Amino acid sequence: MQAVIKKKAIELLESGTVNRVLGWKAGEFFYDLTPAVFTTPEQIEKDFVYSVFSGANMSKYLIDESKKEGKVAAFIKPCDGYSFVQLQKEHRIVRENIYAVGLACDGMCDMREIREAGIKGVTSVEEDGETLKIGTIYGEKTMAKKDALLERCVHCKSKKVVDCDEMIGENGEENRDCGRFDEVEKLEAMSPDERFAFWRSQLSRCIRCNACREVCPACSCVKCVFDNPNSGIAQKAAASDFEENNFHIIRAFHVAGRCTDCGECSRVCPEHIPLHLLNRKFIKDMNELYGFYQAGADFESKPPVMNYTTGDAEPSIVYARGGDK
Amino acid sequence: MQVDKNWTPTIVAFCCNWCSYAGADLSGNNRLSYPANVKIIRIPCSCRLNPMFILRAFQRGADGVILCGCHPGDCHYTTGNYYARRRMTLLFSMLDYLGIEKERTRVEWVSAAEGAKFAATMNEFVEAVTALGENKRLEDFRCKQ
Amino acid sequence: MQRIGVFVCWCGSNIAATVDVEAVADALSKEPGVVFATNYQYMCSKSGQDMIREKIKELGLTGVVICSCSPRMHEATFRKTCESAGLNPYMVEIANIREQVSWVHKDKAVGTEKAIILGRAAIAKVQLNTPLIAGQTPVTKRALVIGGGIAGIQTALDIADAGFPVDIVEKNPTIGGKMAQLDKTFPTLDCAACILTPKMVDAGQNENIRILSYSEIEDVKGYIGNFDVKIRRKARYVDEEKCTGCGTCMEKCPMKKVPNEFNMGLDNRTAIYIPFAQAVPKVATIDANYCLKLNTGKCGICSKVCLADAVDYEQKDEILEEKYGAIVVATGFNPISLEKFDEFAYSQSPDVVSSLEFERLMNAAGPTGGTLLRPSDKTHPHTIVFVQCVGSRCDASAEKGKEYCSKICCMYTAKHAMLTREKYPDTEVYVFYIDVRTPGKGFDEFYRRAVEQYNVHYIKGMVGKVVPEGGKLKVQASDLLDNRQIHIDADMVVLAAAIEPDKSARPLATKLTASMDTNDFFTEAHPKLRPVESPTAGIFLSGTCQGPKDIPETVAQAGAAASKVISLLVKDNLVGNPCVAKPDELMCNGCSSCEKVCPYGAITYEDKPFRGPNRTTLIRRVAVVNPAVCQGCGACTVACPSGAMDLLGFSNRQIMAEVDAICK
Amino acid sequence: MKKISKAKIDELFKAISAKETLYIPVDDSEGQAAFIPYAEGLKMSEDLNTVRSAKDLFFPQVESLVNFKMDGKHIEIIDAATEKKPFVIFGVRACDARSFDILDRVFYYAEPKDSFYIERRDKSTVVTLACNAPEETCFCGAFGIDPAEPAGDVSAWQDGESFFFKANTEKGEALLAGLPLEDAADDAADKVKEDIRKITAMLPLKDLDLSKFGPGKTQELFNDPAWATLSESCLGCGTCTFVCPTCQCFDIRDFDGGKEIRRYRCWDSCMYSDFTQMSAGQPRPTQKERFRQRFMHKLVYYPDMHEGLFSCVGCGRCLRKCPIHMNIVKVIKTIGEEK
Repeated sequence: MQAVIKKKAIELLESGTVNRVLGWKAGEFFYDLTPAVFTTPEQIEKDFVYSVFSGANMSKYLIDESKKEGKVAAFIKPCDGYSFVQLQKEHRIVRENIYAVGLACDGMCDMREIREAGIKGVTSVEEDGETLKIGTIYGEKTMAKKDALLERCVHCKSKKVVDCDEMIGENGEENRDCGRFDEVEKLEAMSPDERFAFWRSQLSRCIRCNACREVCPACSCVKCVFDNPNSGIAQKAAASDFEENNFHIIRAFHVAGRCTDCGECSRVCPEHIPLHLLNRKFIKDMNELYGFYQAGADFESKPPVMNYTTGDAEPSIVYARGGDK
Repeated sequence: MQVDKNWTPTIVAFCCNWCSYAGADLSGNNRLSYPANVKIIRIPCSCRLNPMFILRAFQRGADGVILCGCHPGDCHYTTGNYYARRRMTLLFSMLDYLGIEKERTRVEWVSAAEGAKFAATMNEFVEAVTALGENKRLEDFRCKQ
Repeated sequence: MQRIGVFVCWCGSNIAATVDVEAVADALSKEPGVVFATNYQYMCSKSGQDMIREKIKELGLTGVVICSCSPRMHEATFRKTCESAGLNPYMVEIANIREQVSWVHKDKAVGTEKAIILGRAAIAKVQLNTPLIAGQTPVTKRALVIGGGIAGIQTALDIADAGFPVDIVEKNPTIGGKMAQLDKTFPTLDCAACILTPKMVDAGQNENIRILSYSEIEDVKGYIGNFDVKIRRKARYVDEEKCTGCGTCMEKCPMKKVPNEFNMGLDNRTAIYIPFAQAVPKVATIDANYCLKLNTGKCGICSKVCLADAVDYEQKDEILEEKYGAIVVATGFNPISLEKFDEFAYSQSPDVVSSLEFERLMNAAGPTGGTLLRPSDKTHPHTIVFVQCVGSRCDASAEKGKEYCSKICCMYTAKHAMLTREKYPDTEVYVFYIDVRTPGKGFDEFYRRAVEQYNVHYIKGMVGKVVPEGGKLKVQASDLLDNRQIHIDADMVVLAAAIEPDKSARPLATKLTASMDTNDFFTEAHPKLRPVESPTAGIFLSGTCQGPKDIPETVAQAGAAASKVISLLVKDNLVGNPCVAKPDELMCNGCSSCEKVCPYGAITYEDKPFRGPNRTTLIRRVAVVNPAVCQGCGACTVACPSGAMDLLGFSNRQIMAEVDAICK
Repeated sequence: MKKISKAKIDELFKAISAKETLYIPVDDSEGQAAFIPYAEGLKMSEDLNTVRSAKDLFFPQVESLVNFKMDGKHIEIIDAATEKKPFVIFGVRACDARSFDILDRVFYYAEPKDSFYIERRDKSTVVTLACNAPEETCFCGAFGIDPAEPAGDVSAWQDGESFFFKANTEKGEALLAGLPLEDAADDAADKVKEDIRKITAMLPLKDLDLSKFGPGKTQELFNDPAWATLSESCLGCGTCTFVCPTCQCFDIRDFDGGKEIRRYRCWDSCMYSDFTQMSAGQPRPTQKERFRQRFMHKLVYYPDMHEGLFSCVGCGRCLRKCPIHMNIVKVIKTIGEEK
């Protein structure tokens, strides 16, 4: 796959279709790839990497990249693709300045899963079929790829690239039975006290580093309300339990209906808080109450929070849903 | 849960200007009483209610927050309460998901003609929140020690 | 920091009896920013207002808090007061300590404490108020009247008389409405047609009035002074310009079995028809549901016999787009369907009729030419039972009927009874009533005449059951005064059906964004002080669409609505509501979330240059709100993820300040 | 040197916590290690490092400085400082131990002195723990830190059976004196140290070249074009600064609780767009300037002011936690590249 993508990237540059390529740049240890803009075939030959660690959703970079001189090539995985379309719907990226190459994807790996499996001091990772061969300073280890997948890939909701100029690999299909709401359902089945305890134990670890927000393609505000001193709710640290809750509730609410469930928030959280479970709760509720909706799946639909029907459920439906009293 | 007998909850009621605020006025006109813990904030329309305001009220020590608006279909701005309805449904569900007692939040549609309903709703809501006791899960305790 | 003055009103004893006004003023005087606090007997009185003005000037107040009655009552008053003292009117906030405190809390300590808290909330809000200046928009000097009954006609005539053009949109082929179907009118017994038809003719001939009959409102956009209305002109398959109303087509039309709605279905009409002789416009209409030509393609007789060549089977609905400055709703009423009242055998016997049907049976232009005959066998009825309150004044818990009093039934039943006895003295007339309500000029005298002069049998009690049996209607009833059961063998039973708003009113209200009550009557802006205005600016109410009324009341209200419209249309410009949405361009993402929820289409976007970092220029898409179109609902403010969109007068920070003040 | 068998470590913890609050690294439900007060039943984390560094215990993320009580138009000022109790931190790694030196120079010795920080430092006893299993992200060696010989009031080592302790300061002596420890030979931990050094010799980042950085390099490095390309990927979140043991910037904010206002300080990040924002605007208008500031401060400005001491300790937290894997090693390698 990497070879094909590199060839395509070089071809696009050399043909003058684009003057830049947005891709993943090699780091120190195979896994620590950094999004980067490549401008020459030499750079691509040398540093461009596409591997099981190319998980970062690149669509947010296109907000700035698409406003620069000339055209940029972007490689869009299915989950990135939803954000890519959603950002277009929100007029945040200039589509004409992008050459989008869709990538078929069968899952990306998470270094955290490998470390949590007890594999330390990793210096190299090689994909060998369904197995990862992992070189460490303490000797070579192996791990099944499926055990090292990112959470969002374990519950992959779609292998379909919604919008691209060409595909590498076969475009796939949506999978609505991906089990991505299982965790939400487990929480819903708990008692309110258990849920409260669960979320306190999670959110109390929040250090308000804003990684979730900065990586989120839906959180692309010019200035976040939490940074805007005039908003009345600006805060720089979660200075109380309330502020921890407040930040995450409001953030989830602000992206509700626009969140494509790309899972980046949970991937990047340094404290490993399962933030995607907040977004998924909104998605699940909206699906159940207002009909299935996938943000970024099309160019026309209105997000459920910006829409209504006269026969919508009353808020009192909440009293009858979700867990016991 | 142990409830202090002298304790009364703080209730913030957001009322849309056109129906529910007028409904509250009517309940005053008709001398229909409801507990004084209920403090009304006038907003132009139920769709003006930002979830931020509800959380803010809980942060500052409110024990219950209720939104009153025109009945669906009667919004002065045609569609405002439809949006409010979706937003509040989702927000309440999220608060419940976080383990916040769902009985602390409520939406009622009260028309300008429903003074009696306004008073009855408030009586009932205050009773429900009193039974729950103090809001401890969303309050900001920084200045309460 | 603002310099705030606090004025606590006693409202006589309305507030002062249950709120310690002095304690409230004292407590509020200690709030940061408050430089003056006082209490006074009537803040809204001239001397109260003078005091406010004086203090503004003397102390250089930048904000004013009035603790008084509801802002819905006197906010405008106090804003004007402050404005006249040179303070921006939007620097005034009202703490509602009457409706929300003194009238609902009996305990003085409790009330006083709450009043102080509400005062603090108002002070906290004023701290963040900014002077607002209302924008101005031009007024389209033309009115639209929806509904062509007596209410619509009268309103249109009055507006036209003041020199403004008016369009009447009537869904039926002719104007005239319910009044055209009536025989005589109470309490004077003058003939309805004699007083109505001249007005219809006036309307038809008035050069300022255009009658758009057989038309309906398709869509309404815009706002006071600037409504854009789409009117569907339904195809009547007859060219209005050419038709002379000669009636030849009606004579020749082979389809003669169409129930005649003008006569309440008591007889038939043809498929091409003019509803009644005095119809305005007097133009034929083809009923597409029955016309043979339109349904089968065969016939075409009317076209052949029409000398004016007016028939056009190809006619299509047309959409007319017009601009108006004001809209008057005059959609009127209908009697309720009596299907659910089968205890009165309405659907079992043709001799059980509604009052409006009875009205047609008595009418000289009616199906029987004015001779009272039983619909079943066309014989003279000798015993007639009138039942009042059928479907009116029902329990809220009842499955059928209305809670309200339909207001007109007592009087028209007295009229029917009297006319029957006058014309047919051999007829026994019984009226079953719960109460007889006659509060109107000459009403009680009229009713007493029916009882005393005409010997109508008024019986207090309800009819329990009517059973058709052997050509008679067996009426079982109770006499509550004598406390006994009564059985009457009647020839006819007349049901005084409750009246309800026309079915077209509810969808119309949605299009107009005008509010309605639970009974589908339009809500007035204030039940006492603004009875002919809808809360939606620029929408006015005329006639029974607002509540049950008799003819003189309807005409009076029609005139009142017209005068409101006129006083709007004489203005060249309207001063808008400055409490509108305002985006902070620096924060705006241009994501279109706000646009998606705006019910008025007030938000557009433009690409604007901004100063970027390091002397660069960035072009950004940002939201622009048209303040003349925005009505200030605030839907956009919540949809906006970046908080760029805020609402002037009800800003995020103002509302949060109120929340803080209440919860502290 | 003292020792205790590993099986008895709980006894040791109990003994310490009986006298003072004891902080040890513990895994939470998600396997994230953090220093928390010891309580019976808690197990020490086996992770190399906590997610957040040990600096939290001296320089917490949020701390009240002063309170204002409001009564109408009157304001009363209340000192928010409360007397701190003595405490022990157990299991601090060599890198974090060095970070205390770096923070001390800012909060402890330099004017104005930070009384909150000083009190905590004075009342703490730091027990370090040598790193038996350094990871690929470790590069403390580049800053002259030896994970086999950690500093602190007490240094500790572990092998399969025992923990070994050596007091380095009077505070350390005092701590060890009262504990149920056995005596051990002075060279008892030498085997452990040797093993550790064998591993550190294999670490991929051991040869990180810092020669391009240090005092006086501002002119040379400030306008390096690589800052633009490196910062391009930076999202502008504060993860690196908040997990960093040496980042020391804070902001001061007020919380208005209605009747009382709390003035508190909280960590700030130079990566944020509103960091040190002034009425005239942001002195570092784009992410390039902010990004450059962070690394120049660690590698040039701080050494400029503190005798060449780098304010990075090579703990590797930012290498693991950066959402897009941009980090100080990549900066050192790219900017430090021979041109």
